[in-house]
Amino acid sequence: MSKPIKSIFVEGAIDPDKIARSIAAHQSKVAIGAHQIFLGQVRADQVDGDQVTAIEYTAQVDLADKIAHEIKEGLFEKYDLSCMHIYHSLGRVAVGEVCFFVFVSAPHRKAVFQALPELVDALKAELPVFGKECFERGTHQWKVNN
Amino acid sequence: MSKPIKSIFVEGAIDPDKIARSIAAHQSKVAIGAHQIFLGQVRADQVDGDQVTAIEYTAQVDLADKIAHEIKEGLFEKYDLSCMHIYHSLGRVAVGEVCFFVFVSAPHRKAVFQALPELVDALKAELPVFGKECFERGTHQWKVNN
Amino acid sequence: MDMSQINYELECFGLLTELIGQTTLLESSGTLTVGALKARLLQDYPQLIGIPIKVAQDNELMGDVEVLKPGKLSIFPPFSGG
Amino acid sequence: MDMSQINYELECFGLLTELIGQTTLLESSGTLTVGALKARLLQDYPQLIGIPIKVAQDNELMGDVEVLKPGKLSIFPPFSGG
Repeated sequence: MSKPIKSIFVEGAIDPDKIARSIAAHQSKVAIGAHQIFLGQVRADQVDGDQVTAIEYTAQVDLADKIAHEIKEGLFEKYDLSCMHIYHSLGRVAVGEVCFFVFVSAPHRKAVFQALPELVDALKAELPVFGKECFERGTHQWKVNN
Repeated sequence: MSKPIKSIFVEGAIDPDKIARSIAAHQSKVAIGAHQIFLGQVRADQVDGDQVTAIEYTAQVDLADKIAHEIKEGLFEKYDLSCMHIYHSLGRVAVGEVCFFVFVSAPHRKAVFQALPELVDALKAELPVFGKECFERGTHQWKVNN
Repeated sequence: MDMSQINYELECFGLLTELIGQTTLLESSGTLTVGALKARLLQDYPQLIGIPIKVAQDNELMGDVEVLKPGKLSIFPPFSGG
Repeated sequence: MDMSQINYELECFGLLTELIGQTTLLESSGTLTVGALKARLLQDYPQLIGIPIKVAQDNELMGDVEVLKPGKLSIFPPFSGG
């Protein structure tokens, strides 16, 4: 029987304390020498004199979880990694808050240097997640990834 | 008058809560879209059947602080970064604890992907910091960076 | 001539919820490939022009030449997570 | 012939604290370049052979051809932070 896939989604913003707990939980894994963490934070972008105040995220959760799992499996094959954790917000995340938390650990730093940007880029490109940028004046636009 | 250089050194291990506080302190910086964090954790390396239990760090603190500052200035010139923070332990850090915390933030992720590995590699190569690996049986060896 | 009518229940995401609706029913006189479904959508909703669409069924993204079984589908505009 | 004696006070780091000591006084009949200091150290402490040494004075790392002022110096084995 294969391991059930853990969901990457959390409701609302990701609390810095969650990140601290996640780091602390790795202190018993004594083969690890290097951690690297990526955090996406909602930026107060200006568009035509109006300003983003929050992003509302929706997703096809089951498919996103499955694809995230496949991307992780691929990177475990490719690099010598100890663990990988991915968390993405659903719902409303205000400017300045964290909406995306990706955590990669390995015995040596070269592996995390290579794997983390690759993981972040793949997740942004391949997960069915949709960001709606909400503006101060009540309008919105759909986020476009570069 | 130039800004005084902030010391990168902290006594003993770096607490995950310090990392959480550092992340939380950036939530008011709303031009930031991406953070990347590197953490060095003391690894339980095996050498000839004996095992590392801690690393004791010493440094030429003033020179290390000055060089770290110069490396940061160089990266601020080179990439579009919002902030950079560096913390390194002095004294004893046990296996599983964090001894090195490097935090880079930018409006966009590409800049942190490039700057963080470059910053970490430069700090490891250029700072007069010395790690003494202490073994279970009471012996020690001096750490060698690759 | 095959007179059996096929129903596709489409769940829309992101921008498509505004251009099409949260869900919509699409009837066809036979099974459709993903490519044919996209052509039908563009005909029914001309405002979709220029928007690259992806289609998933049974928790799998489908290529344009694959045939869709009757039933539920998810349709996606470009992804923008992170 | 210059009879003035120069004193260098060396502060050692890392492995060098075990091979030389925490600090040591080095006397010379004239100022030394960094390269000449390294040669003197290797002569006085043959166990240093094969260990690349760096020298700093007044909070600056010094190149081999630079001349050291009398007084305090820091001497380093390879760095191993992080």
